[in-house]
Amino acid sequence: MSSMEGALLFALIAVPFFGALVMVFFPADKHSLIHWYTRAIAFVGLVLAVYLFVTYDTDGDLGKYTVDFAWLPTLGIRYTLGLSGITTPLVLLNAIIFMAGVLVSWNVTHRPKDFFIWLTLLVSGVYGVFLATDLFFLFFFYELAVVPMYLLIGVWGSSTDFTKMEPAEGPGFGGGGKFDRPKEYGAMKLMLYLVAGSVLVWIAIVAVWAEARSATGEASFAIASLAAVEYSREFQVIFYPFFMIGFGVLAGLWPFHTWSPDGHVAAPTAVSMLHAGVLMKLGAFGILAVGMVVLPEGAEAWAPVLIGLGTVNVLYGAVSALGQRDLKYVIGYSSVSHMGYVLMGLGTLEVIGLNGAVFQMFSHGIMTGLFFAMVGIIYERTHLRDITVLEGLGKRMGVVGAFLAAAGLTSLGLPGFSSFVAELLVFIGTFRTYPLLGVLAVIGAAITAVYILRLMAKVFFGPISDRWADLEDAKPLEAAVGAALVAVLLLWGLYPFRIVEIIDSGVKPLLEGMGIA
Amino acid sequence: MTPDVRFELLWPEFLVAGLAFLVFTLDFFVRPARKEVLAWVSAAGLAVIIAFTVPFLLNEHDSLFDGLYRVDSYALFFKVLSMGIGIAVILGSLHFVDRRLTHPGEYYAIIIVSVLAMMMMAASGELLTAYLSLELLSFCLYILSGFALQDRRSNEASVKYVLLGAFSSGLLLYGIVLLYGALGTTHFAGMAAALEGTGGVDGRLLVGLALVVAGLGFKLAAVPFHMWAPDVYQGAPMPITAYIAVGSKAAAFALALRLFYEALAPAYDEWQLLIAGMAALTMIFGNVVAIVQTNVKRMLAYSSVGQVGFLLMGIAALSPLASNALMVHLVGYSVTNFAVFFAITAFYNATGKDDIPDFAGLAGRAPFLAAAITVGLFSLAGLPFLAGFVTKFYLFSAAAAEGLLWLAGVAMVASLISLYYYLQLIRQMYIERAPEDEGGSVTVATPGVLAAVIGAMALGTVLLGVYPEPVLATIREATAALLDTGSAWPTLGSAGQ
Amino acid sequence: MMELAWLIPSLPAIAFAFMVTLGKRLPNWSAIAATGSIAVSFALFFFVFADWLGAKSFPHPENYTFVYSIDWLRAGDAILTWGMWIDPISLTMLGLVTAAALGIQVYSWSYMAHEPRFTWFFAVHSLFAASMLALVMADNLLLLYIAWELVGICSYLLIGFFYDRRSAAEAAKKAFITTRVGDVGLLIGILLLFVETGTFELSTIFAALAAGDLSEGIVTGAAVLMLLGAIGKSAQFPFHVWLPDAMEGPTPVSALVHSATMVVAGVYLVARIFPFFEASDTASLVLLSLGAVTAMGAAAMALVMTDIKRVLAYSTLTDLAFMMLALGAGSVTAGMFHLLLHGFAKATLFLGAGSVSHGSDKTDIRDMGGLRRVMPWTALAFGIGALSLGGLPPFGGFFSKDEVTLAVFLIEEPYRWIFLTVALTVGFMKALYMGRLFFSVFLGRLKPENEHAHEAGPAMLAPMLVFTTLGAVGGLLAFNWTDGYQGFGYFVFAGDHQEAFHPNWWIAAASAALAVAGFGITWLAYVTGSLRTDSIIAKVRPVHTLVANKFYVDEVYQWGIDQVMLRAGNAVAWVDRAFVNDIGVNGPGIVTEKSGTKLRLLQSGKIYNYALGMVLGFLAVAVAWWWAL
Amino acid sequence: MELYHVELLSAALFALGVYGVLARRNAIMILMAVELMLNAVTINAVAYAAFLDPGRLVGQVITVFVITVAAAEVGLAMAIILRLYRVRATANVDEADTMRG
Amino acid sequence: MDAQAVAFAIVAVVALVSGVGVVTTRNVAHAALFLLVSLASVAGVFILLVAEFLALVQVLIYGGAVTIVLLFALMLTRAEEFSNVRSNPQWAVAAVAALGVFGAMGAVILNDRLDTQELRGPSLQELGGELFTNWVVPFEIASLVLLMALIGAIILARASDSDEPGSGG
Repeated sequence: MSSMEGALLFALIAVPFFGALVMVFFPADKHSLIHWYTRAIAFVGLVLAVYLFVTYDTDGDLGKYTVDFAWLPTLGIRYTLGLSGITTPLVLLNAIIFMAGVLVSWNVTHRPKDFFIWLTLLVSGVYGVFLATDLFFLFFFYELAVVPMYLLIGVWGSSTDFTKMEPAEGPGFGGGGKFDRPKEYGAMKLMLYLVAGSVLVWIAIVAVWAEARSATGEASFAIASLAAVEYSREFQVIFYPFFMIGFGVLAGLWPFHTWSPDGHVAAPTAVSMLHAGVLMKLGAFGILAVGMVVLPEGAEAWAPVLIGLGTVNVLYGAVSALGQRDLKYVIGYSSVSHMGYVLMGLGTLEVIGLNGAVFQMFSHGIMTGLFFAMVGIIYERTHLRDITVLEGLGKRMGVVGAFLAAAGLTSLGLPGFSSFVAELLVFIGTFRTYPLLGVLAVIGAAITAVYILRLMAKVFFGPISDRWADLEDAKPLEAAVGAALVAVLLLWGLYPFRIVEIIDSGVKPLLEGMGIA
Repeated sequence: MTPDVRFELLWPEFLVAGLAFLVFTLDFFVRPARKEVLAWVSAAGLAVIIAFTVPFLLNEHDSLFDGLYRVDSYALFFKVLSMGIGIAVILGSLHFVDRRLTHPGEYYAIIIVSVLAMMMMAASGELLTAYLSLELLSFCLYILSGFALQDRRSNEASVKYVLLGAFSSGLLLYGIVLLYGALGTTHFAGMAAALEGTGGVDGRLLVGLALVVAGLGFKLAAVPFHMWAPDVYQGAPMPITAYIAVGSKAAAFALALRLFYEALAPAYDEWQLLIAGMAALTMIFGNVVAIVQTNVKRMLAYSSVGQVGFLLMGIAALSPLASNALMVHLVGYSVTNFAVFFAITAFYNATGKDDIPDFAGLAGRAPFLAAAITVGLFSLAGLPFLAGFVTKFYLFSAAAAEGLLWLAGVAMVASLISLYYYLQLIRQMYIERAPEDEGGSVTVATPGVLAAVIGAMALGTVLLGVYPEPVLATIREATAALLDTGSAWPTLGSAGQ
Repeated sequence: MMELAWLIPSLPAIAFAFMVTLGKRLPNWSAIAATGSIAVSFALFFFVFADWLGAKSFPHPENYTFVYSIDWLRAGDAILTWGMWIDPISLTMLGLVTAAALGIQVYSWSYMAHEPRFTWFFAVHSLFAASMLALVMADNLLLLYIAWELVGICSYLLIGFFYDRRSAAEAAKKAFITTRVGDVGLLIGILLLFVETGTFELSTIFAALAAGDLSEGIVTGAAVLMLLGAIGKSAQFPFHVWLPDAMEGPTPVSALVHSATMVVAGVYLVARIFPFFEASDTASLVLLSLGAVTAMGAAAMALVMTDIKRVLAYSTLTDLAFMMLALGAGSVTAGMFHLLLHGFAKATLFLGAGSVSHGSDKTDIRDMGGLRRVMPWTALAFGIGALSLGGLPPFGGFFSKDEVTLAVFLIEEPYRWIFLTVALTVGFMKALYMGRLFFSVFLGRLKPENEHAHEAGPAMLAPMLVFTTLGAVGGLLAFNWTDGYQGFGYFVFAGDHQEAFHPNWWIAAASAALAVAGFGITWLAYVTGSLRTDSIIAKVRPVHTLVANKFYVDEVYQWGIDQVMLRAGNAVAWVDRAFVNDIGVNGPGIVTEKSGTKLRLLQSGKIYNYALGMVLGFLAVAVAWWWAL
Repeated sequence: MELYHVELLSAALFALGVYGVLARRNAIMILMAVELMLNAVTINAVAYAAFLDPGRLVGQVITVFVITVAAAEVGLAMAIILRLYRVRATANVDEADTMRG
Repeated sequence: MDAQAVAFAIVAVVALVSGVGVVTTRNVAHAALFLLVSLASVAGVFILLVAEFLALVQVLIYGGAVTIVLLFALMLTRAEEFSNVRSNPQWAVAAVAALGVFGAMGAVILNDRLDTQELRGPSLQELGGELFTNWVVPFEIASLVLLMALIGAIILARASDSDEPGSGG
């Protein structure tokens, strides 16, 4: 902890982590205290993240952003934290979504203490993954970020029972069939799937570590030193898929994506936000910051597969979203589709594509957070998420509708919102490497327009039924959250210079390290 | 015939034996209502002996009786661990004994004797001594598992345990004798030397080894020698289940590790794959069958069968790193399992139920117990901030470093499976609601002592997960001792590469 | 003043931001902010225009000027900038857009006065103006695309202004999605050019094109792909279906967005990237063909529609196709000129139509007639606009139509006569439907139920009359009036052929005659009643049905969406559940659990079975070793 | 009498014991079969001591301990089997199978 | 074939035959008696292997203690149940497995013949000295084992009032 920035990194993880531990001792019935306490934690994180983002030194030395502590020397494990151009926006993303998630969770009254403890722990895990530069700790935090999900969904989530839905009319809304999806199923599947992914990652980590140890005679889990080792091409080609698929599971890589819609649907609002908004990014981040960095040749060999699967993600997710009738499923599949752009960007192994991928992580995170926040409000007010039943809500919930529309427009790549810039960069990268897939990706964006507009037209437009006469629009707090998220989307949609500059400063050395740029 | 035997180095053993006799004797003088004094005496006695033993044997390094009995830091580590386990079990069973068992004096005394047996298993440097210690431990456990005299299941457990135990000791002894025939000695060091000397591999050696593996496998509960375990775990009184799961296993691994390290290391190539295969089979079988269990004890029994598979990796890899890993995993496993088992004991004490659905809504009825069980189960599944994460990571890395990456892969998949059934229990506790009738809404009270033990174990689980280095430093010392004596194995650390 | 050109789009944008954030608090200020900002922009346009005319040193022959450029984004080797590009084409558009936007906003003050979402209307209107202005001034394809999408979304929001009407919601959706399909092509084309040239800058791309750095395939490909975007936005066949439905929006929106300005963005885009069409005959031919098909089809549909705004919408389609024809024929001048005059005339007509439905609460022309008695000013304006668009001399529309026809006449063989025939036929049909519309609405007998209808107020009439005037006299712009200007042909041109207005008298005479004939026939049919339309329709019943059903294109699309897209969505969603999830994901879990159920049977509870297990285990080890050795 | 004769005898007895454990259902009979196995062990131990071990002692020592343990084992096992009989009125091990699966 | 071999053959056959009797008879008491015979023959083998002391121990402890404990147990329980005990259903598999065990061991024994030394046993003194010096720790452990067995047997077998056959909960 040589400098203030180092201390800030440390605090970024420690504040939510110890904050959660301290919360254990709070009286469980002091709801207001618990809410405000968690908000304070989130706010501290937000302040730190904003500070780090604003003052980030794109061409200075990164040494000042480090923490280093020998934790388990036998295996070469050190508790090291660092910040790079890639992680800076992601840390900010996490801080923003956490803050927003906590704020929209004002209505959590069922055991709020436990809820916020788990939520806060999860967030500290996410910070940890972004900041850790030691593979062990990266994995450690990765798991920490996954585990609380089970209870968060299982206890505070909601079940979907299509069999109980009113009969659908018109084409396009029978989608999904008669599938009973209790929240326990979603929670269990999500948990097992993500841990299954992390098992693959774990195998690869251990393999790389052992290989490096036998090559250099020195045990180390530091990503930098692992990356410095020259692994045989064969080894890289064998073990890169472990990283790619293992992390890819969390990123919603097709065909390992199905946990994501089910999980999102079952999860409570704040968890959906964090999960789709931040956690899925961990997967993509892992592929980038671990897989590609450590095993560059493997990454090159597998890049066509990654970008191909990413394209499948884009199209498959979008087309699947067309066939859904549950609001959250639409958004869940849209996340699958949008993560496809991230994966495509990663698969380009090209500077602009990678920039786009990272920016898309950020941008999709904010956007999907906004989505889930608004859908959560609708569900809270109507106790319905069935598109075929909801109609004309715009009359009563204009503000919610406006924010949902903003998220939807972001999602379909409307210029002015940051996703457009991100997707544009991904497209450029893809066109430079695999133009045909680029064309498919652009078409995917058009399909997105179809399902988003269908959703808007169904749910918010049209005549309103008497059933919703007393529907309440967004509360000021909720509206403020929505406005803040939209503002972020607009800010970097209209003028992305700074954030892309930061990302670029992280991507370039990464590619140089891989011997590509 | 044996000059200069430093008998004083056996003081700890003598003290423990003396403590056992003291408790036996005291039993006659303590009024039935105040039998818990015996538990306190036992626990305090063991604590005092630990306090005495550690400074007394620190840095001692000696082989008594020609290597028959070892006094080294490896043995010291397991002595302390055994006594610690003993203390935990004694305190953890205090209330259980009070409410559900007779003969408390004998109960505690037998536990102390079994602790002694465990201590000697880790210190044995010779097959027969090891066998006798093991048999002593087994005898104690046969008795203890049948200690709930009026309980059909407890009796069934002890019948199965004793008959299969006798059978397995027949196998083990035959194996020992065959090894004796093939190598001419039963001393570990001598065996290693003889193994190095022989060019070809004698058939008796292999059959003997197979029988020894079978006999030890029984003790370790490794597939396919594990079959007694679920039944005995389920039937035995709850604290004894914990004790069998933790203590007996720790001691058996202490013995097995020393045996494989000091005696059988030269034949590494012969048995590595065997042990690795057994490890894989064990972890898959244990975890897969655990999925379909409905009784908590039985589920945990299969889970601990699965855990044996992980631990066997440490033997299969056989490197200093792997030994460290095995030992640290053993420590983590002990602490974690105690946390879970004692929490379940507390639940059982209060409700008399031990089926998984009975735990519905426990988070509301007994948040502390639910939290402890959750911590323990998550640790067993290898989730971060808990002992299981670090120790598994260590263990799997060590296995991978010796070229057993495939085994590490199987182990990781097995831990994934284990997560599933652990989550089933967690789901009952946190997500399901307590049944309205049948006193489901009654809060589960945990007596102070038991709560303290559970708390300590859960805390230990967390501490080990957060900062394992101090424990590891100790373990490195202990392994170093193993390496010194196992000098017949010069190429350690590079095996398998 | 040219340095301040960036203010032109920025002012309405600021007004938009103001209204969205503070509009609810300051409702009275929103219309003022909107109109004020666009008024200032309009004023700025004159300064910029004057600057342009005065700047003798502007770099001929490239004929463009950068005014301002900032770094917008840097990633890797890509540096994306935002800048303004001022040239005659964009100046023409600037003038049209600012003028139309200002006039229509003034009109809306009164027309929209009773709408509860008045502020929202003005906000989106301002955003539309801002993005449309940015679109026409963009110096690079990316910025153009951004603005392009923004006008699209504004159009979506404005069509869906009455969002609680199901039809409006559907129309908005349809408009956005249809244009979006075209935009896919546009974006792909832009990206293709970026990959080839490494930049979005128009000047650099044109330089590369001129230098021959781009292969013919790329040029044609990029041109056709971007053309997809253009025909989407300009509602050319096969993307024309959205525009008539877009009339669900408030009438000022139809006037501004869906006739005068936004829909001509496609034409503008083609004019902007005209060098590509110059360089590629194939692309030009595609453009011509699409224009011809759309012109014929749309004109036919305009003849049979009965909703006043829908007739106007189809007439818009026809005119847009006419502009496309001109561009395809290689005459940017003609295209832009028609664009400008059509804009004025169509604004007049839409505002007139709005005034009619405002005053009479009717939209079906069969319910109208003789309205000139109650709405004389509207009738005057509408009449001049209709005559102008119908191509009757001396109104502006005649000049521009003539220019277009002339341009088509100059096409090289073998297509010359085909397209000339199309142009002349369409010219005739334009007169027909314009005559039909005007005569059946304003002339003839006033129906009793329409007697209460009233003339619009001054705020509505004033802009209408201004546009009427502009449309009527706009044809004069073709001529050389001042030193710096030298006529529209000198002002707006592409390639090297600046040209003055030089009518071909034969063509002019022919088209004038056709126009007169058209109006004459409709006079007979709708005013004197001596020509029975019913009997004509009866004679061509199948054709009429086909046309009245809009050639069943909507049905085909609907079928495609319902039966193909949504079925695909359902199918994929089902596959995702049934296969990927239930087999791929749950499968391993079920297998594991099943094997657990089977394996537990081994655990029989009987001691001798357990012992057998141990012995078998031992034997397995022994046998394995036996094999190994 | 060669060593392998004795070894074969031992192996045969051991196999018989194994068979007994595997094939019988009465707990006491299983116990007796185990005794046969232990006898096989002692025969082998004594034979190795006599034929192979230069010190000739270890095998005999083993035998002493094995016999001791065997005796103790019988005693303890009998007590437990008695208990089984008391609670279930049978000594058949396959009737004590409430715990399985 | 010398006398020693003949003697060995006899005791071996007796040991095996009675061993077969132990594992096949249906009567527990008969099995116990067969076991006694088998143990005695093993004692004979010990004598042939020059381990007279062990033979004595064998007869005394096994022949005495073990058998008596067994018969005592039989007397305690109602013997009629014990007179007709069938083998369990898996006896055929068991036979194959046992044959397998014997086969494996026999193959090893016959395959790897070990070099043997002159047949001779240690003196009783030597054995005693060894037991109480080098093997004192195991000896102590063994005594603890016995003690545990004793205590365990007392605890587990001691009848209490509620202990009727089949009364367990």
